[in-house]
Amino acid sequence: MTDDTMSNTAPAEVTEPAVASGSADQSGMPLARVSGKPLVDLPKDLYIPPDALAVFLEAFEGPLDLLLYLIRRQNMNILDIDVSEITRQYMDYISAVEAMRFELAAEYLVMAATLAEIKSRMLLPRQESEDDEESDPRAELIRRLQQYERFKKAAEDLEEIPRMERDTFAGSAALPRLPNSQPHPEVDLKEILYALQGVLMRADLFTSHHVEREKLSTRERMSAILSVLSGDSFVSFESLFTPEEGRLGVVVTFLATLELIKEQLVEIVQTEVFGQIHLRARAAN
Amino acid sequence: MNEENLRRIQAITEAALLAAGKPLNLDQLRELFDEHERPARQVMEHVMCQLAAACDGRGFELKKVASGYRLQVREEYAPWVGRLFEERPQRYSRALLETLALIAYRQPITRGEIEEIRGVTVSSNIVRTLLEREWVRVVGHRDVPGRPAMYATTRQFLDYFNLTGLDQLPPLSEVRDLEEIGREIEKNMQAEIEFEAGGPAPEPDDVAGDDAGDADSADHQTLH
Amino acid sequence: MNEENLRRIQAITEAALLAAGKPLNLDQLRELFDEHERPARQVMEHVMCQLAAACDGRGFELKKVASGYRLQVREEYAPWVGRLFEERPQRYSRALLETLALIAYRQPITRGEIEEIRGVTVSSNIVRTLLEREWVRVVGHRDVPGRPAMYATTRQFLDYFNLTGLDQLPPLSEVRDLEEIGREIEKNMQAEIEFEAGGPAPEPDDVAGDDAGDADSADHQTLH
Repeated sequence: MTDDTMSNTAPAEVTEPAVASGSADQSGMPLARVSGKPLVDLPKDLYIPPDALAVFLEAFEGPLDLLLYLIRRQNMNILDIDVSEITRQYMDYISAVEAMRFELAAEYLVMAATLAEIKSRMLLPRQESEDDEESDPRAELIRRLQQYERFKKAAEDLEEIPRMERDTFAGSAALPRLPNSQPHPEVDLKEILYALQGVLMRADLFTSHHVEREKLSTRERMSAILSVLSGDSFVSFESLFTPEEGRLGVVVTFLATLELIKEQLVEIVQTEVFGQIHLRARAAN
Repeated sequence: MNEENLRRIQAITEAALLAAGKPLNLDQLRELFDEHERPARQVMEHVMCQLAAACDGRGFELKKVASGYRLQVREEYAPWVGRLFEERPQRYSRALLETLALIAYRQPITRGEIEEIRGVTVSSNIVRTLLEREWVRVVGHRDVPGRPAMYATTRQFLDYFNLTGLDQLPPLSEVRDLEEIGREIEKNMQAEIEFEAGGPAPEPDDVAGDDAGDADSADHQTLH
Repeated sequence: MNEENLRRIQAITEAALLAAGKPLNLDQLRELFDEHERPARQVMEHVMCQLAAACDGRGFELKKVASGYRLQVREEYAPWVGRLFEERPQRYSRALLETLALIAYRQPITRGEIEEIRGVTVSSNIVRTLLEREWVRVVGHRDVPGRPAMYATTRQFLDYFNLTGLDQLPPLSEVRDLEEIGREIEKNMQAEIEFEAGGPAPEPDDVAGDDAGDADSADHQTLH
């Protein structure tokens, strides 16, 4: 992006001061113009210092930009280009650049050819009968120049819009200590089942274990009993039962207790025959 | 909602905008409140007005941009604040700005279409820079051979340039209708002939006359 | 130094502190001014007092810290401001879900037993996460060497999954036929991944809801 700094200064340095486009209105123009004999002074032939040429070319965003510059410098209206004069000046630049053996973008050469063609067609005698809009060979060039110029202007407008880090800065303040409130992930029960299925498939649990629905509530009760027994002390066997649960609940608790004893998770103590049975967690010792 | 409550919402809003350091929209701001205390949109809009007023005479202002509201340094203080930063603010080349302008005003647009209007190749660097800055993005592919990417500007582009929408971009200058140009040229020619023949000269105004039938005036107006 | 001048220095100071995003000391602040307009240290100190007072009742306050002054969001607003930084909750890993499933179905169960069935180590993170979430708890220790903790699910686990008891979990024999569920979950995950990969675009429309034009909109419509 070296060309941006040059773009603003180079044309003025290299040539006589460019006429601002704003002043290039019709007031200074003759009331009429004769082809080949405009009634305004032609600018003196361009002189470009050789070492400035590269800079000069970089200052332009292509052939349309160069053409616009030439037109503005001539005080011409885009709609009324003197093609021969513009073509002559354009060719001067191109040949100067080529003589210096600077690399020239292909687009510049294409434009040179286009200008030459328009110029030659302008020289041909006009055929009055043909439809007018199509017959002016300059029309397409004028359309492109106008189109390019409006976006060139739009780019200049864009440059003027106040923007961040140049005309303003986002305001931010330091943060106080913030509460640590990392939300928990959501889990669907199905995901757990799916995960379990994966485990079971791998472990081949389907064949080696028979886990029944009843068994599951037994295991839940085992956990419940274990948490009751989490202390160091003995708990009476009866206190584990909740009569309100009914017969089924009592059976489940009983099965759970048996399973806990079998798995040696609890120890069971009875000090006398038919006396109180006490349990406590083995691990609690 | 009583005064005290409004003041509290305003302070929380200011705190949140300064904590975020980037624009937040009304709903993002409302989301900060628990459901039972969440201000209605109208209340929030009122609070934003109050907050904007409360920034009068301070170093910053409340600015509405595309993504929401932002507290930012007042432009008039940028010369001093800018000295905080060693690096000069980045300048963008004309090539980049012209490309960006074409994407902004003509979106969605392909690289080929940009090149056609600018008359030169658009370098890959420029496109990459614009994409990296997240000012433009690819919004699709034109259904022509090669299926070239179509570019459009982003919300970040508007935020960066302090705009709330594309309609805030400066209007494009007018382009004269080609048919009109043709007629004018014809008229000029006619006048020249008459001039040579000693006839009356046309009014200069005719040449640059206002064009009601502007082909491109459609987007000229919509950009206002 | 007159009042107006002081106010200007105060505004510039405030602007600079908000733009800097880090503490600035008095000399750094004074450096922002050209030599001929640079306030004396005492003036600057006075300005800081004024600025601190001007932050009364607002969302932020002036704090003096080791390296200078900074503007900071008031702590009382932290509960609201903190929500800005809440991250989207992550998903739990497959390993965690498998561990949870085994604890649910095989409780009370030790870590070693889970590892035996899963065939891989259970990381401490997983166990900690499940304990922190209060979905599992230690119900005792198995009386084997090392006295490993035995895990069981909790009431909160049942509540979260809307179960009244573990017996409401599908029996293992049915878990076998979960292909349908599996496909469904895969599909959901895929959709989520795509949503997350969608980039910044899928911000809710309400961002531009209160604006005239939507920056991100690809077509010319928004220009109208």
